[in-house]
Amino acid sequence: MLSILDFIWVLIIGLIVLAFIAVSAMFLIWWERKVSAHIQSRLGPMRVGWHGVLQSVADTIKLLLKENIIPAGADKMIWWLAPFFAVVPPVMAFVVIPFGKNLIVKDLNVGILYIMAISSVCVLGIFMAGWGSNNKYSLLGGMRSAAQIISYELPLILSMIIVSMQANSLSMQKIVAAQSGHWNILHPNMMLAFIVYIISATAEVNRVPFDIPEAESELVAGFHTEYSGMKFAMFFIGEYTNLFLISAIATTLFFGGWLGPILPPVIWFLIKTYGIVSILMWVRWTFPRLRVDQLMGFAWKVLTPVSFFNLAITGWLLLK
Amino acid sequence: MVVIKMIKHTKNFVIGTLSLIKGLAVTMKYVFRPAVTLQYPTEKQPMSERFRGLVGLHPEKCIVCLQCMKMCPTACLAITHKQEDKKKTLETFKYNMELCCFCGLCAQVCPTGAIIMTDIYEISVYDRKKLDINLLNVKKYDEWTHTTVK
Amino acid sequence: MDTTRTKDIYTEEFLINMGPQHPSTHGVLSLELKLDGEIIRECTPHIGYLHRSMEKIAENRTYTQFIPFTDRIDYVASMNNNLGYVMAVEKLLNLEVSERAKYIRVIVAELNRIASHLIAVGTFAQDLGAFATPLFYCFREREKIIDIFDQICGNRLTYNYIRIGGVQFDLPRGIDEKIKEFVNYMRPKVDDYDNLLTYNTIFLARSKNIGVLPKDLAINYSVTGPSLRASGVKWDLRKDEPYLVYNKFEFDIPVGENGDSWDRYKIRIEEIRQSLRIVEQAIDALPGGEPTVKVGRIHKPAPSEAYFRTENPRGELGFYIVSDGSMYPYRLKIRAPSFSNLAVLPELVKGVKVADIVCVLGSFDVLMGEIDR
Amino acid sequence: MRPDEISVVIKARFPQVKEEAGTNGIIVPKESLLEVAQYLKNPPLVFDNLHCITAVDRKEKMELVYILYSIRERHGVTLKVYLTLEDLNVASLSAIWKSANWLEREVYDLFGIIFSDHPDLRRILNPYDWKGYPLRKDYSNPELIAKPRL
Repeated sequence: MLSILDFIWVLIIGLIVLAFIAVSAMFLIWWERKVSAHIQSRLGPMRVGWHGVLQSVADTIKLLLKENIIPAGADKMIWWLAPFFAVVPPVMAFVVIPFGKNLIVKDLNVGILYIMAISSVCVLGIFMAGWGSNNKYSLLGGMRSAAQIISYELPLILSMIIVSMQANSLSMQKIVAAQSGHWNILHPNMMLAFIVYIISATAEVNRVPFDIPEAESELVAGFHTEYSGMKFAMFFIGEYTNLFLISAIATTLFFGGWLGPILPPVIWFLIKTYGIVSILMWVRWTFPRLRVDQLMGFAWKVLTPVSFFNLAITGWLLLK
Repeated sequence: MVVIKMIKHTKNFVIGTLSLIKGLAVTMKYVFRPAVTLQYPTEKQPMSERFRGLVGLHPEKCIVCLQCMKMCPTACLAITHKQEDKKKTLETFKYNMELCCFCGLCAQVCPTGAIIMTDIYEISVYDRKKLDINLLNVKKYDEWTHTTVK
Repeated sequence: MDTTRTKDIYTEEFLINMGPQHPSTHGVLSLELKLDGEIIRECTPHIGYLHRSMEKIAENRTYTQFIPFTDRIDYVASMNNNLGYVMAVEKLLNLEVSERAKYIRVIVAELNRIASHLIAVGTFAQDLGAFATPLFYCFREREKIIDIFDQICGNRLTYNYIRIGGVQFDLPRGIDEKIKEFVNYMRPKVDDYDNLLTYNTIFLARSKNIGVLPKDLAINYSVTGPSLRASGVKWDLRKDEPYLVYNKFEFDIPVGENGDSWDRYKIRIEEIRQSLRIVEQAIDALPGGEPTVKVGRIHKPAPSEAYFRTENPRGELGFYIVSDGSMYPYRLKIRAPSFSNLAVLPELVKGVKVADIVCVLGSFDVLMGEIDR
Repeated sequence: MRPDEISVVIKARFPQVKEEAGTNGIIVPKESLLEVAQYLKNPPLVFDNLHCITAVDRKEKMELVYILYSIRERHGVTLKVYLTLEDLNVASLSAIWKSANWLEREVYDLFGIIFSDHPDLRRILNPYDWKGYPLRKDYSNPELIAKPRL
């Protein structure tokens, strides 16, 4: 039974997290632009604010003011709903992400399961956008995305299961608590699980080298070719929220979450998460993109067997 | 056979991973190098001495030989003149910037150096009429930005 | 089987127009693709969106006046175009230029070849999804070449530098140091590209054995330049029909093995290295003297015809000029390398994936300005 | 082989071909073009590379120019076919050299020479619904602005 006090607590934390997500997505967009610029011997945004910190704010205002163009022949209902489906699931997943000891919206006892369930909904938004746009490139992008995300769901879930087996719980806080001795990443089997996780998670959020649903050089912009203005911005925000989310999950599952000496837990959590985000950005701006069949082959022929193997090893280690 | 295959695959895997790490090292190297770009409208690269921007004119040097007009591949120069005895004087010297391809043939062909190539390269205007420039007007390029002094 | 059911469920080929507005068709090329899922069944290129009727323009321009137009045929290798045209006119006029002019021409042509190959490499990587980083690196290096050209001839893209009888200006003072500095700067950068791209396992997976162009087919389609050499044909006009002073320099002709996209890319990387060697040797051996032979502004060649071809970064650029004795060419035909190179594309992309057509097209490094003229 | 040696070889095989005065070109009668082309493709001459096809409008006649090279034997030859303005049909070489496909389409597009047996004779540079053949000397179009000849 949820008491009134509990409800208010959830509401407050929820609002804080929501505000944080919005700010974080904007910060990440700026950060990505800066990282890419410095990798490419450029400076990146420099005009709005100190080193262009407020560039994302300016961009958001610009996108809000832009004309909303609906392509003729679009499936309007689906076309309108798609951006929401792209933004809402990653935001919902934040419910169970522990930012600190008590800084969690709701520590569900099925936390990991909840995240897996919610993150699978993302594909729906992308596929709806691809279908609703009535554009052949978008359709190809949507199709690719559906195939890709479903393939990578498997190794992703398998690698997450290993962590919950170790912690003997599905709750995120308990997983963090189980790492109070030493972080999960220090076990060799967990290390392998982390590598599988981070590869499949990159594929889940459609980032280079797995960005085939967008595939700028082949499909123009894939599923969001026809979107403009704020709808496009919503896809953008969804993408960066997703990026933050996968890094936050990686932190929680493998790097001890908010655990850490001296500094407050939230700071530790953010340091670790942004560290992983930065590494993903570094990878993005270095590698070429895989082809669609190579991508699927990699998921089914390499990652999935490796995860099963890892699962068996972990089970054996636990029962030993 | 299987062992050889396995060794080969492992070798390929290791080489592949190493190649990815090498790539990451290259990009990381440049993160710590200074940027090579300029903050364009505030910082500008000086143009070289021979730079060919908009066409300029020293009307006092012009002897109305019409060589530039004949040489221009796009016919963007139009000159009219008065003939008094044997002396020719300029009446108008129109320069249609829209057609100009900045080849510099007019400046090269000019026997007295009356036609020059200026250093103006920011040449977009809001009104198409402004592209038709009267080269005899002394203040013709006042609203355009110069980067270097020639 | 119930026939009505099979009538409901059937697959259909999917017609997609790639271009003329598409990020990786390198300009305004339109490819009409028939897709079966992701697999290409048929590809029909439609060209001509950038047709500026250069050949008709030439009939109304004097020989000198047409040089600025040659800049715009292949706008990333303007020097090489100037060179090809001017050499053809000089052949028509039986004009021999001074030794210094020849060396200067070699230097600028090779520098421009490097600049052009840098764009080819960068855009090819971009086509394979290495988003922007290799492209920016290539443009960073290209910028140094453009700065050198800016000092030599005064423009940054359309140079109009090589003239009938020599070059427009002599090299400015101190430029040889700058060019040497560039050569030393460029060498380690090429190794960086090797580390970042050439041997990257994803890059290899994407481009190896994609769009294999066999030797015979390449020759039959009159494919020239790096794309021909990638198919294993050791044919480079700079060695086989040396013009200017190319026979005085030591350089190798890189030759590919399979003729796949990766080979075509690799040949360009190697050619950058070879061009750097040529530039270095040419700067060291630069003779003194006048860079320009004194010729009039108006040329009136005797009624005759001349065909001259030079090794452009994209292949063999030929100019066929017919003169009728007047100051205007009677007929000028531009044999553009990309035109023939693109013609082979439909053969190579049958049965590959959509992602690969971008790879094959990028590896040929076609340039629409040259195809449409 | 030098151009004069090549023309001797061709003339020995085909007595109907002539050398063009003033150039190295070899004039091939329209009827025997296909036959000559087939001969040139195979040993001993091995012209494996049809480099360029173009046409020249001589007002009283059309001159079709084929520039051939041999990468294996390292020599070249220029074939010419004279066409009368009344009969602008000629055999297509696209069955022998595949590069002829697009090159012949270009000549058709710009000069209106019909290549019989061409697999896909459409316009290539001009729009598909274009009227007229722009590189002919008598071509006129109200939108065509000639450069003023001074």
